[in-house]
Amino acid sequence: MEAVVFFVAAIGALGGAIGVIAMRNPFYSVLALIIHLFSLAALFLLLTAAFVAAAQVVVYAGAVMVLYVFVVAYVGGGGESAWEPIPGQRLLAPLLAIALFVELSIAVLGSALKSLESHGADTATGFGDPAAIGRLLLEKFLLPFEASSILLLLAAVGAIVLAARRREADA
Amino acid sequence: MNITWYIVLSSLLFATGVLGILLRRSPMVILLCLELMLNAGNLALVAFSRMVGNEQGQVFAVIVMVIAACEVVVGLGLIVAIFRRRLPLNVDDLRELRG
Amino acid sequence: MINVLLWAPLAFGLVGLFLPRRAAGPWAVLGTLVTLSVAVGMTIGFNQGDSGLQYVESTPWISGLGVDYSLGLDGLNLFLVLLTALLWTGGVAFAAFRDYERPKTFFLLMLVAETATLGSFLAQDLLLFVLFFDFMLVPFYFLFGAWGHDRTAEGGMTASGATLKMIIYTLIGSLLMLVAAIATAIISADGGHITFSIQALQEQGIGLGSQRWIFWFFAAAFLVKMPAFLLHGWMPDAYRAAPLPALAVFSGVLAKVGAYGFLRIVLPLFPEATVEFQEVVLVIALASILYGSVMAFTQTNVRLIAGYSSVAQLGFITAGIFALRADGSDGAVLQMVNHGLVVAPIFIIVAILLERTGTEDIREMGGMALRAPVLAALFLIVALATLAMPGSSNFIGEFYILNGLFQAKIVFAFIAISGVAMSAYYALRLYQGTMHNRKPEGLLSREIGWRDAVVLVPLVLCIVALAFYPQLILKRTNPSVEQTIAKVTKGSAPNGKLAER
Amino acid sequence: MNFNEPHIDYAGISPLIALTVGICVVLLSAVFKPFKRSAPLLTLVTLGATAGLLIWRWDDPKNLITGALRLDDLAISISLIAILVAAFCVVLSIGERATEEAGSGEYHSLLLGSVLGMVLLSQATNLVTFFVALETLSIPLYILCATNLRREGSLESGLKYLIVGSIGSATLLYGMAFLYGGTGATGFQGIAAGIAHNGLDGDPLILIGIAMAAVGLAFKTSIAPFHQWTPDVYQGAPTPITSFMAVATKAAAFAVFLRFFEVALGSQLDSWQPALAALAAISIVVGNVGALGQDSLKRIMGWSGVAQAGYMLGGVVVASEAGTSSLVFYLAVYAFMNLAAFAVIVARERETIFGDDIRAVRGLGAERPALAWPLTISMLALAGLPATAGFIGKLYLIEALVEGDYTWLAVFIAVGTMISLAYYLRIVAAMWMRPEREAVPGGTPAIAGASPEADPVDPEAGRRWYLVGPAVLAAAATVFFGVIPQPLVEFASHAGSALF
Amino acid sequence: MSATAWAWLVLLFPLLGSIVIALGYRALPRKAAGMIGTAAIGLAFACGVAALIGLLGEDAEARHHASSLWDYASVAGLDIKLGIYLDQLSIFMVLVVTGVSTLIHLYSYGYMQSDEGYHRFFSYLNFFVFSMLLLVLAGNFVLLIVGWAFVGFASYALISFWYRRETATRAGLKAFVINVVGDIGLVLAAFLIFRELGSFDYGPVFAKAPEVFSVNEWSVTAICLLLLVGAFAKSAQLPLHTWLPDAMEGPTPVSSLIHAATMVTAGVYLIARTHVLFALAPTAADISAFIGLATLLVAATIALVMTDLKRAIAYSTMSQIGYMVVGVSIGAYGAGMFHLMTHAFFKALLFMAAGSIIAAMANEQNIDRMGGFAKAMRFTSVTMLCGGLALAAFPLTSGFFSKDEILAYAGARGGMYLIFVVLGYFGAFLTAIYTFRLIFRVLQGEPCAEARELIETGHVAHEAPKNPATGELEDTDVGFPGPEHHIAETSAPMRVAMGVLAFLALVGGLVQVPGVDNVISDFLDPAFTGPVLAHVHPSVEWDWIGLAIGGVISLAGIWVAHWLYVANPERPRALEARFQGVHDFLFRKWYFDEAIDFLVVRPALAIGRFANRVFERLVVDGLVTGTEETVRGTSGVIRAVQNGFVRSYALLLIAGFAGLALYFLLSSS
Repeated sequence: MEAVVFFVAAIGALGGAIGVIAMRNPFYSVLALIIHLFSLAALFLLLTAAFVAAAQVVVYAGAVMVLYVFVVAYVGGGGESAWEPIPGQRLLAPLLAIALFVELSIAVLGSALKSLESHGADTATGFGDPAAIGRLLLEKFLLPFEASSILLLLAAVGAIVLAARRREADA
Repeated sequence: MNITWYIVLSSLLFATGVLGILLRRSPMVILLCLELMLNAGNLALVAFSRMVGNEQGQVFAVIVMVIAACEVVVGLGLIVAIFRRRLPLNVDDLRELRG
Repeated sequence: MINVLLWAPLAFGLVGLFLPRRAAGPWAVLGTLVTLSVAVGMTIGFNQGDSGLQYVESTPWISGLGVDYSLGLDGLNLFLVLLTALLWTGGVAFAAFRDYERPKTFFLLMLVAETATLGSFLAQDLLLFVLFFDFMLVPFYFLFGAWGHDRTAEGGMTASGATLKMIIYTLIGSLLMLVAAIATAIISADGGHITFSIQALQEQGIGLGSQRWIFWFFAAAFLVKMPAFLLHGWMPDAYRAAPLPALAVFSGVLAKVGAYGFLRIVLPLFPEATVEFQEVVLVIALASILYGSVMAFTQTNVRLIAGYSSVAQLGFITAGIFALRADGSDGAVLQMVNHGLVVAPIFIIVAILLERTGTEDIREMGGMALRAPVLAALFLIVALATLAMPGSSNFIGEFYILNGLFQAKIVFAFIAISGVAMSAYYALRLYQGTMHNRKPEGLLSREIGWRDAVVLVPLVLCIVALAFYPQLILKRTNPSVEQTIAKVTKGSAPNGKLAER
Repeated sequence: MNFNEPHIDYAGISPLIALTVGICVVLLSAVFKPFKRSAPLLTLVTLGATAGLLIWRWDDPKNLITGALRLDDLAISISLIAILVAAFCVVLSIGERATEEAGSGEYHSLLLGSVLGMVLLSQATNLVTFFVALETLSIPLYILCATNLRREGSLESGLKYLIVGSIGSATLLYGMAFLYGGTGATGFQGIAAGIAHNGLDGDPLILIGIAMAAVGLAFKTSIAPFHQWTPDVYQGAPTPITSFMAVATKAAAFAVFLRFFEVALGSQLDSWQPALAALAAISIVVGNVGALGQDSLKRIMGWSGVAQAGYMLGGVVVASEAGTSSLVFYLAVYAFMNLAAFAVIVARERETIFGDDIRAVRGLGAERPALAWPLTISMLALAGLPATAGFIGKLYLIEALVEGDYTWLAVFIAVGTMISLAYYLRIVAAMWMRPEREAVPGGTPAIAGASPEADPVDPEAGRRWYLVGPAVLAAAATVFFGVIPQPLVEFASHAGSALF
Repeated sequence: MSATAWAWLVLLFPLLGSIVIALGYRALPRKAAGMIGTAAIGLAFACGVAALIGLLGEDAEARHHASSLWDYASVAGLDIKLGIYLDQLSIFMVLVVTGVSTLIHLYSYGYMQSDEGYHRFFSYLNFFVFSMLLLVLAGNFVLLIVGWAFVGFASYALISFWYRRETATRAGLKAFVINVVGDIGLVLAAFLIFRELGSFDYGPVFAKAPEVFSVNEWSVTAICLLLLVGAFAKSAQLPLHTWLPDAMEGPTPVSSLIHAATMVTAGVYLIARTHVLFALAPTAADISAFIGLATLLVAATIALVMTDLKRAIAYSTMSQIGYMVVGVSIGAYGAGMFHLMTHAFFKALLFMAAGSIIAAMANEQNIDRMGGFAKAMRFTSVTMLCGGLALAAFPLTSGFFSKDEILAYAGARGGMYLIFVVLGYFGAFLTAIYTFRLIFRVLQGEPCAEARELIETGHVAHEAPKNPATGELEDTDVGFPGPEHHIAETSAPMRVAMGVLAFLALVGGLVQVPGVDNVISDFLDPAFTGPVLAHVHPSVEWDWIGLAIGGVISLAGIWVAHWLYVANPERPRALEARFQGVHDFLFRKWYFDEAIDFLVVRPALAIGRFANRVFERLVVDGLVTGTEETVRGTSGVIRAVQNGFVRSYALLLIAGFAGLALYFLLSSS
């Protein structure tokens, strides 16, 4: 059962990812990403990370993607030409991607770490539920938590700086 | 399913994201690919946190989401600004700085 | 005392910035004169019997890195310091009588250069030496580049191009030397407290294995500075670009720092390597002698004749040092002073001729002696000293060098001495080409004015005085030299057949 | 449910609080009309306060907030450098086009945000903080680079920086994930312990993690071959931002580089030391060679930045107290050298039609000595000539390298320096000497000048106190610490002793 | 006052004279300069006499003193003092030098009257005398070398005295460089001596030499050969003689003083001075003797055909020095020095006469254009005849006794040394011929234009002066030939000088007549103690037989000359036509110049040109440009990679990462 879900979700995630890079039109890419995100959420659930899964769905698939859609709609997602101006890019990019994948896999498979082969440590109930995450955020990771909130603020400011319509900006 | 599967999957996603960045020219799609890479990272984090049996990884993932959101916001802001300057939305055409 | 000597020029230079343009020159002359008088004072107060350092000044500078601010005088550097002070007085005075654009900066740089040069002679801390050694270049970089002559017309380089070439060339060595110096300190400290004090390093010493590469890193720096054969690529362009007063001191003193470095640092610190590479360096030295001489008598540009002759002279000096005998090194030190004393006047005379003839090509000069007998006489004396006329102090210098070489490595001596014959040819050719033969049409030949005389005559007088009493230098130099050589030969000096008899 | 709140040492985090408050205040100042003009002042006050608080914490190292941060002398010294540079940047930004474009309040608050990121980064002792801080440092910079919205170059640089930078951080993140997976810990100490406990010495999982972390940091410190963004971004960004980025980012990134590699990964020394050494060597060559024949001063600074980063990486490679101290020393010196140069570049940019083209400084020696001398000194210092702090810095680094048996890298530094003379002195020559080859009179003005989005020329810029002042100040410092390095050495050796 | 004190004074006066005249070149009037110059040398001569008296006061063995003023350069075992060594030999030389010099100064006082460079001339001349005296009085080898080089310089300065004559300056340079070669020989000899004997000082060296060296040991032979290089360069012996003829570019008094009477005989003095070493190296001594012999023959043959008056005399000088070298090299020290003295008298005289005639000819030196001066210039021709007779060893003249004494000694040594006797006499025969060839062709025959003018108007021709060598107009700024020419007939000082010398040339030989008296040898012999080459003393009978033969040969020579040049002036041309080859060979001076030019000068210049044009460009600059190019190339590549495409930046970044990861994987255990 678990395996089935995993493979379905995995295919979904991978398919979504490939969709993102394959689609000519950015709008479809966004949609593909949404599929990808939902599949990931499923995987998170498999990994007993309920809160993360929820956040994934709400924050990402919800808020962020909506933003995307708006922007794409605003700037109009024209497809891009098939012509590749950089010599060798077409050839090297896939090779590198594969090399990367192989290296990472070797690292994982070649590792002496036993627990990689396990289904993971056996965990108490409530592992990864909001309470646990919340406690960690307010105790161990208080500072990163605060810092990231400031970061959000700064990002918002930045977005305004960059995107805000200025009187003399465009005539 | 043991953890290795998740990790291999995540590295596959990571590679895909990289491939996308190297091949696509629309800044928006490139941003999406960055998302892919970060998500691959998240998947790895969560999988590992399951493996080692503490939630630190999950918390990390949550915070990464926040950061990813920030990057998206800024990136989209830039795209809008570029659009406003009536510059082409194609990273290949933005190469005034070189040499 | 020694601090005054070192910093006086710089101080005067900085103050000079705040004076009116016209005062800059005289003020600078005053500065050099003060320095000179201090130097003379110290020479008088110098205890000649003593082989060790005198007027020692030593305080920690960068304690974290084991670098000290330590200065001192001994037989090796005493007269080089005096020479520096003297030549700078001459060069600056000569410049002060002419008007250079941006005079304040010009004289500031000249005085900075003097401090730097004095520093490299006085430094008794390896790193301090390296620092001054590199720093010497900076003022000359500006002097040559900003006040120099572009030679694009006659197919040469621009001033800035030539000076860039020079500084890169010379810094190759210097930077490697920096690494080598640090390596020396660390290796000899061997985990313990790091010190760069040359004296301390001499006692500790380092293994032959590391000595080998360190030796060459130092040698590179010194040989480029001289310059030695194959490393002289920067010299022709730089010499043609340089403004003559600056060139006079540059060629008169800076080249010697290299040779001095061998005596002060390489021999005592890396004795085994020195012995091991003696022949190699000697070969380079001989190559410099022969090549420099040959080039000198094919050149027609007066600057280059002087330049290549310096290459040959420095070859002699190097050979003398690497004879690894007291007499050879005595001669080398003496010859450093002598060569400085002759080459600076030559360039000043070249400047004077340039003002009269508007050319630096001896084929376009001649016949000056008639209307300018004094100039001719002075030039004659200088020329004869240059070719090491017996009876001149230069002869004694070369005699000691060659004797040392002869007793140590007889074959090298026979080859080296052929350079003497060639020097006779090109030096006299230089003199005749300018002073004798038919005077080209429309060439103005005028006696030198009192201004130039004031600069030139004292220098020539020094040459003459030394000719009568070279012992003055030898006596004070010898003890320190003997000590240095003893470090290399470990006391068992390779004497002639006499020893066996 | 039980919640035991973490103990918070408010004294320890007071600098952070000061910065955060500062950010908000500066942001608000933009809202209220009467305070519109006061943003720079407020920023300087904030920076001053933070610096003060940091100095107050000098020399009593302690962990803060459940091991998220460690406030030791390394962190403080690096933070101080960053703050110093930020302050200069604020002053140089006066009258900068970008500030109006972005709005003074926003501009400065973003700057402060970046500084906050740096301060955090220099103290970070666990992966999460590390990552958050890194992003807090970067994201504002992405924006600031683009703030000169009218200029295509500015936007381009922003986008490039964002894209490549994000790749860098994504890679870093992935590496972190691996390390976390291998050790089950996020704290640096924990990681070190985990490696030992799980017996993962030289395990591929860990090593790949290290590799990815190295890539991320090498990117931030613009080490070749992860350097390519550097020249472009430096050239495109508003010059004050470039000056800030050039030094502060490097400083913070190197701080965490040291802390992460020495503390968390110290046990894997044998595997990462040679790799980093190789990277250092590559950067030295690439940076110095790349800078040759460039005409844009900012580009030259960018390339030279790559080379300098190579030198500094040496301090990390040897993984010793001396190495750390020398690195900190060099960073401090590097700050002064760069600021002097950039101040002059800013002035000429506004003064001439040539923008940051080398023609902008031609004949400066006669025209504006007050600008020519600082630039000259800074160039000589960057070239490592004696009597400048640059020489002492190199000396310090080389000494550390030789001590750590990396003499060959020291030789590399020597050779690199030699090449660098060719372009540093080219600038000096342009100021003081007759031009190498006569350029087309007037000629086609440089990118910055010609394009319609040209900034207005301010013929008096070369006399403005807020441009000349910083230049002279920085140059003076460069010379001062070249002659009397002792205090700075003390400062650096304190920082060095923090880790070992 | 002690003898050495006088000796120091001998040195002092000329030096002072030189300096005073030089510094006073504006203040002093001409006459004053000339007087000071002459007086200085006169005083030196007086002091020399005083020193001699001082020496005679002591017994023969004790007549040598060393005295030094201060340490010149003595550290690290090199004992170089500023010291002199006074003994019979040096005082003898001092007297000859100062004596002749005084007269020549007197002559110059008149001869150079009209020269612009009058002060310069006397300053140089005094400096030369000082140097020569330093040479002969030097107390160690270093000081000897100093004097050696000084005379070389003085000769250079005086040869190129009219320094706007290219020919003159070139000749001067040539002379100087060849002399430097000689100096180098001496320097190397000194090094070798120091290596073997550990000293440069005459005293220790000559004392130690016999103990240290065994006869004909390689080292001592090497020393002697090196010394010979110096000696021959200075004394114009083969093959280092080519500078001497060219040296005739200088004013005639110079030729007479430096290139006849004094400097060129320094080599002879050197051999005599280092007789101890030569005694230990007989082989070297013989080599030297044979070279001397060769020189005397070669030079004599060339002198037969020279048409330039001064050059002809110059070659005769070479040949006469050949005799001296033979003398001192076979052990006839007394005889050698004796000939040195007499030669100084008559050769100086000949040059003075020649100078007077050349002046009359307005600087023309070609004897083909001369003739008939016997009537035109009585005094000159008489004195010239005296000199000629002495040179031709006409019986009872000075040359007659001195030359034959050398040959007699050679005969007495017998064996292979008989060659010297035979060829020596043959040389004497040639000498007689060329001497009287000159005399006849200059004094006898059809009076040339100038001569006739003299006879008729009694004054000398003045035309625009030309350089006899090139024929180009002189640059009269430099002076000579000045507005008027001075000949003996019109100038008292010249007449005095020439008169005295003529007297000495005739009767000077009587101081040493076999069986009658033996002043010179008796005085000198104690100086030649220690090891000697041969213990022989020609008996008085053999001496007289030799003299007889010599007389006959000399007369024969004169007769031949008369038969050739007076009896029938067409004969010489006929002979030339007959032996064209031989004549050219001789006229081209045996092609020595050409050979040296081909063997030494051209190669050197070729190397120089190669170094300059090829090596400097390709190798030295190539080193720079090569590296420069490679660096530039790399820079080009890097900038090409920096192509502005953000995606290719990403590519490189990823590639770098992949590489790094690969390294780590490989390094993982």
